Amino acid sequence: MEVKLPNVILTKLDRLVFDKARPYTMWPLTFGLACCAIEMMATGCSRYDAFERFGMLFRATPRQADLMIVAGTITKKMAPNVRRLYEQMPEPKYVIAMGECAICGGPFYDSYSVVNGADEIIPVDVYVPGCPPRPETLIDAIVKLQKKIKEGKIKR
Amino acid sequence: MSVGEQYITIALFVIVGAIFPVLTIFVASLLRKPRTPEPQKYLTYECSVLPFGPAWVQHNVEYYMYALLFVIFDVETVFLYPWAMTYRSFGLFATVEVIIFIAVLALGLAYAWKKGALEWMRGWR
Amino acid sequence: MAEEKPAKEEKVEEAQEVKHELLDTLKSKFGEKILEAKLRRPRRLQVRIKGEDLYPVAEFLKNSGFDHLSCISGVDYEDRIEAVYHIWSYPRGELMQINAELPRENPEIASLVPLYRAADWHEREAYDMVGIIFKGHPNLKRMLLPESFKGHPLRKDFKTEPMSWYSEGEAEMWETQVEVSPPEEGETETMVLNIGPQHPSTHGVCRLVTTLSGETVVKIEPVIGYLHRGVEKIAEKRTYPQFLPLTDRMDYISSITNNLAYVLAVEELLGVKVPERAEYLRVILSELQRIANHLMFIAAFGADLGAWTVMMYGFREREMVLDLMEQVSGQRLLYNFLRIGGLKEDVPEGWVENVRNFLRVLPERLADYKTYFYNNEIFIKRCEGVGVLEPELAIELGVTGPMLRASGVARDVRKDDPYSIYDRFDFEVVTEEAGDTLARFNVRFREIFESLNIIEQALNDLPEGEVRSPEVPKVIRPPKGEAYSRIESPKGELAYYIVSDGKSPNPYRVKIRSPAFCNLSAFPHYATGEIIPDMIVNFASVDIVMGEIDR
Amino acid sequence: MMDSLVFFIISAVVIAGAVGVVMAERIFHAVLALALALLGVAAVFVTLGAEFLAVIQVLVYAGGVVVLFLFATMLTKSDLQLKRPPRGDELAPVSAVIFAIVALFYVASSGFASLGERASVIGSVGSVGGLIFNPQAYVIPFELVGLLLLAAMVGAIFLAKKEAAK
Amino acid sequence: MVSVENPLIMNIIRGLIGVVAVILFLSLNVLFLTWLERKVIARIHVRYGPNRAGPYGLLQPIADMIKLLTKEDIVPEKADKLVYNLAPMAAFLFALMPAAAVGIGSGLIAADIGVGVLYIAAVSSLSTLAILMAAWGSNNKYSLLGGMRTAAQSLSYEIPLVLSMIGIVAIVGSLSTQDIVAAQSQAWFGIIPKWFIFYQPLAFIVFFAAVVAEMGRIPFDLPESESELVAGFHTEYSGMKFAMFMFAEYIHFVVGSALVVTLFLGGWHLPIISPLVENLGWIKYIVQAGIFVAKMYVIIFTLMWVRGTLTRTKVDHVLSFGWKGLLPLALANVVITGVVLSI
Amino acid sequence: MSVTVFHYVFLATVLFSIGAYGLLSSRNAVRMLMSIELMLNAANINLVAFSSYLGNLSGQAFAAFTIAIAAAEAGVGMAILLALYRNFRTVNLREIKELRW
Amino acid sequence: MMLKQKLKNLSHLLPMSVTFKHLFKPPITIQYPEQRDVMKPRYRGRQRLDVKKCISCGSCARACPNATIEMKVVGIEEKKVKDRIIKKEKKHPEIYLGRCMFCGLCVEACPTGALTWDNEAIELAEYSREELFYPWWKLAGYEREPEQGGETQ
Ligand code: SF4
Ligand code: SF4
Ligand code: SF4
Repeated sequence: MEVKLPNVILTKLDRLVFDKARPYTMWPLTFGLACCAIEMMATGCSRYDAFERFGMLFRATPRQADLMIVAGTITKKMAPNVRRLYEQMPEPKYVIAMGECAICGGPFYDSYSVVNGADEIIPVDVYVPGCPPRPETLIDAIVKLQKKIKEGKIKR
Repeated sequence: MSVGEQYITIALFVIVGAIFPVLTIFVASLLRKPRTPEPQKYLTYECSVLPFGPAWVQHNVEYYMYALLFVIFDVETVFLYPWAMTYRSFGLFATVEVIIFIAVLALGLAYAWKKGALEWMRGWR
Repeated sequence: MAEEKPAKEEKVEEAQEVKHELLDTLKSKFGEKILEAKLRRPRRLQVRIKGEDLYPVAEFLKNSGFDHLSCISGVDYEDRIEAVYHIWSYPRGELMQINAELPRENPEIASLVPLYRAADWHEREAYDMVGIIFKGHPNLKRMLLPESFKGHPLRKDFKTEPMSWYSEGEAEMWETQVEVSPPEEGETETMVLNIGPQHPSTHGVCRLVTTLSGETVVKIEPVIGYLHRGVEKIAEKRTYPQFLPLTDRMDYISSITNNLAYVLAVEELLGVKVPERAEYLRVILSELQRIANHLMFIAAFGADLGAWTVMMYGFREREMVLDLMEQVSGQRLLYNFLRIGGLKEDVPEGWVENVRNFLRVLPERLADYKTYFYNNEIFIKRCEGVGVLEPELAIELGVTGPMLRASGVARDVRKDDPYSIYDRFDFEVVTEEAGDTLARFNVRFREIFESLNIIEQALNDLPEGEVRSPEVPKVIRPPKGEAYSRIESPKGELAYYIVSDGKSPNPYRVKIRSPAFCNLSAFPHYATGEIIPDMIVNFASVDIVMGEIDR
Repeated sequence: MMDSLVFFIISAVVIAGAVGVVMAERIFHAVLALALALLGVAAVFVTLGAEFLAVIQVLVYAGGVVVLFLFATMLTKSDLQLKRPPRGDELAPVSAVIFAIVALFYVASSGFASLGERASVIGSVGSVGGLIFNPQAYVIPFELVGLLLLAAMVGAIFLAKKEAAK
Repeated sequence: MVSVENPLIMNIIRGLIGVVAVILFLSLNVLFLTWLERKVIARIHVRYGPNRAGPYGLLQPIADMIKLLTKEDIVPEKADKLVYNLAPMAAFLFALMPAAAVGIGSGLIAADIGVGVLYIAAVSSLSTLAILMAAWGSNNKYSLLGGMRTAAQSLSYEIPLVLSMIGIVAIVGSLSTQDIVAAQSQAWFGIIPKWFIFYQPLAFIVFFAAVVAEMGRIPFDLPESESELVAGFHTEYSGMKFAMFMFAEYIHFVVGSALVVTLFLGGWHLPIISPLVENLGWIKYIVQAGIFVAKMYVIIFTLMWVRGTLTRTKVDHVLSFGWKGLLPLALANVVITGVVLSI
Repeated sequence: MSVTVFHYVFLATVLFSIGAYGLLSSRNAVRMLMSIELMLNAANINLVAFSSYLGNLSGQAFAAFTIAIAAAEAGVGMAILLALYRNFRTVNLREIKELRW
Repeated sequence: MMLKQKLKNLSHLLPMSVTFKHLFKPPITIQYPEQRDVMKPRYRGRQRLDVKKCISCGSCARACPNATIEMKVVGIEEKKVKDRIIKKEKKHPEIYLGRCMFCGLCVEACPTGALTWDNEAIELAEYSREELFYPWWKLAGYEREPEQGGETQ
């Protein structure tokens, strides 16, 4: 099955159809690193219900996930694993860097064991400041990511 | 309708049921853009660490026990259905016959029970 | 206790005079070997010895009732290294601090693992962080950092590179591989199953390397350090108030208690008295935090059991607590609300009413939980008799908090070693006999009601007044000394050991004794022999938080 | 015409499956090939009007015995030990081939073809059951099968459970 | 109708119509179910559930489909490629096949074969094969452990499932689902329906439990015990192949509920209403299908509700419940039914 | 050309031969057992074919018994295999032979 | 005994009643982008700077544990203190929100109350790291950087 449609058509299809559907089914990976993960869970729970409302289902395996919410501190020990998880996700895939740790190391920016930002190891689409970001802020990031996808701005 | 005609439908089910997923997966493969190859993408997933040790290893015999019991009781049910369809013609005789049959196999079940073949392995070794 | 030490300086001198029979026996028994022995404050004893004398002293102490090894810390005093042992005695209700001095070049000391099994992980950590070599330790390997890491971060001469970019070469260094021993001949073959770091039920980035025979777990090896953020090192670069927000990020599910432990330690160093109102509010806040933590535990426990509904309900109830917290502090999770010498500010108007309202609503909601859990046969069956932890073993392994109480040991720092104003309240130490997963669940569930009870009492007595002590200087530079503050965090005994050198506005050394660390270290000892699903619920019942374990 | 076409397709499937059993490099593939062959045989039964047999062929063989084989393959790691079918002993396959040729010649020369058209008996559940439960027919074999199953169960449990006991 | 002389061609055309109708019916239901399930569970959680894609989030399943269709398909390099790729197809095929013999109205059935329910049992037992293939083919520890468990579970519940149907077969004297439903058309006093749930309550309990276990839903959702084994046997599957598994799972869900309705809840019969529409031509079929689907959704809703409530059981409990609980019950039911019927 | 019993017998013979080949050539015990299953199936095809063409259902009844017995045989065979594997860590019969006999 | 057992078994259905009850409760969800919770007055959304009150003391920068705040020189200020004119650099804090942990120490340290919390700011997510940098004029609520010419004499 090595037949491939020409890229032009695919890109068109992407713009016309798929990028309309994808924003509503970004399944995030069940993946929490630190404190931000707790807020991420809170965001998913009844009070905000951010994920289900937007059609997002948590999947435990990267193979079935589209969105990686880097929620927490990436330590250097964890960094190769984060990278691996990211690579194991099938494309198209998106990344939200949640919390200042994921943006730039946060309160631990001068530590010997913390990676200064998720974008040092994986490409990030949306940055959400906060320590931890409020659920609203995370939802805002999701909305902004949806917008980015809808506008076809995700390169890669 | 005769038997054969109905089985044609079944055959069609098999054919369509086999073709349908192939087709969709094929269509899906058409719709995929060529992607950036990433070195670790095709690694076996192992909770994000590098995979280690073989996955195809021996498991406990419990599973085999269940498969075995399944086969035996499967055979049993296979003989019970004819009974359910024909007990009318043979009446009590067939029923007694079947009850003996069930009893014999229930004996087997009891044996398996007692031997702990139905028990999940608790405590190692 | 905070309000007992208005004049700390004199008190220390007095304390040296005070006769304490245990210290006397120690002195007479070991003579010259005891460099110094004193009673720092009630329930705090301290002896100073040379490193080589540690084992006999510890053995003697163990025989005289010091049964709970609370913490082992290493402190690098540029001219020497000290291994500091904090041993609590459950029967005597006293804490012994042993400062064992070691030469800096070759910091070798006898391992205490034969005496206290709890010492295992503490010693590994001290080896990893400070480089103290514990002779006779069964498995002295690095635990938070990878084996190939160079240097010991908490040595004073360890240079942290300023924000090194992540490079591929480094990736290899940080990639830890657990060696898997080949299966022994003749035995049933084993398979190594790796649970975590990215796994829905490890509650963070903990990794359990389990060796399975069939589906039975024969060996568990927790691999931690995936969230090691080097907080103890960062502490040395921050001033005392600046470090406060970082303590929030240790046990991020119950950050108030972390704040509390830290400020208690600094206040002990400073010798300041906290205003009454602040003390009451601290108690109210930490009990609210306990409720939030336990609700979170219930939620996560439900999720591990596959009941997402429980998770949703748990979080819904927890939101009520978060709302209260947000009203006072302005944040939902990491509050940074306590201050050295009091609170950041007074609670807003109407907050007390809100709390009372909460006290009324929560029990109604919890009634649903009761119906839900205790009539749910599947739930009961999954938890009953799973992961039984014997009380003796629990004490030996340094388990604290609800885990310990679930094994039938009625020990609670709030009662045994009251801090803040906990001695003024009347509450029950919740215990269960069974020691299994269900018991641990029950203890936490019932503790919610105890906490409600304490809050109610505190609200009734809540005095008016200041919330921040005027004694605290603007630049906090405590006198030379050490402080060890133990509190009962929702997860168990939480302690901050702070050393001040008397000169700088930064702490000289901060060591955090986190309850989850010790509880997790006990986990492999009692969880083997179960099948995977049992192990998962059992693990969930430990209630760990990686931020606190890896620091 | 249609009949023979169907027959040949099904035969091809059965034989392909059978060849797969013998030739597949991995035992796991061989087991899957066996499943294919067995399902094909079930289809053969259908063409012969043996409805009941076809269904028990699927239920017992494809659903049960094959799973048993799969489990056994996994449990004994036999897949990892033998990758290719061995070619060591040439005598055995040669004799099998010789047997095949002889048998086929015999079949070809026999007069089975003279049986002509298929009688229109339907091996439905009821009709086969009518035979099994008929007091005049196969009652004794039926009960014997029950006993045999019991014996098999006991024996197999005894054999397989030994390990767990020790 | 087009008059084609050759009966064979007619048969094939009729069969094709049946296949297409069944696939359509299943697809629609599956799509709707994925939405409904999320909504119902969400309401139990006192939240909204999907409501962004389309009105009330109704387009959610479509969006999901499109996304999965365009997802990259990763085949791990260590996988046994052949088996790995065949498994999702096999899963779909074996899930689809039982649907051939389940009707939603008198005559509204794809293939009314003589071995009816036995055929359903036989074919659905093949799903175990697909699961084992996926588990083995992925060459992943979680998949393997999950697959073994799933296989053991569906094997264990297959037996009680098949046994519990014997009572009904004995009463009806036919294996065809059409005949079984027809046998439940009467009613006492015109109101209380003569459904087999009242004749065979024991069998109903056994069958219901077994069918839930076969579907792999909470409380028996070991196949997807994500808190233990990540995603069970389909851990390594992505994109469309994963979608196949999900599709198969939901087909099981639909067919399982349909079976419960057919066997125990009177199929498309409802007292009072059914007799009224008996002679109304095509309206009859619509009403029958409507009744059937409505009953099916009652079952489906119950299962969702259960899923929203209960916790997951443990593998050993599941298995011992099957062998020590349901199997003896089912055997007892057979014996009791036999004795009662033949006396 | 219509399908006669000859076709079925021919198919059965081929199947039986393949089974025999597998049984004789294989060293892996699992494969040997599978070959035996193939041979039994060949026999069943014959039974059913004759029963069908002769219009006598006895053949089918016996085929049903055969299937039952084959299942039992597979179960016991696998159990023996597992026992062998436990002792010798292999299911290669030749290796086992070398090891013990 | 039998009856009791049966009743006990029935109690296993109680959890079902709990969930059934909830099925008919109105959802508690706040549908965020459309609906919005009332923000708590003390909520620490993001810092806000009152330029008029800021006395360029730098206390905020010193208090920050993360070294998040930089003082940007925006001009020279002349002050008359006892008939002498003191020239002083006018500095305003600039905050890199990507590293701010919203601990509030800066606001607490500000002696004049120039730095306060904006409790309505929650839409903070951005597409790039750079956009998270809040120069003083952004903190002060200006659209863009004001001309500096007017301020220096
Ligand atoms: S950004 Fe803050 S809350 Fe989030 S992980 Fe980092 S420290 Fe924790
Ligand atoms: S809130 Fe805290 S981290 Fe942020 S700028 Fe102010 S002091 Fe710095
Ligand atoms: S904002 Fe406040 S603390 Fe910062 S420089 Fe201005 S006046 Fe000083």
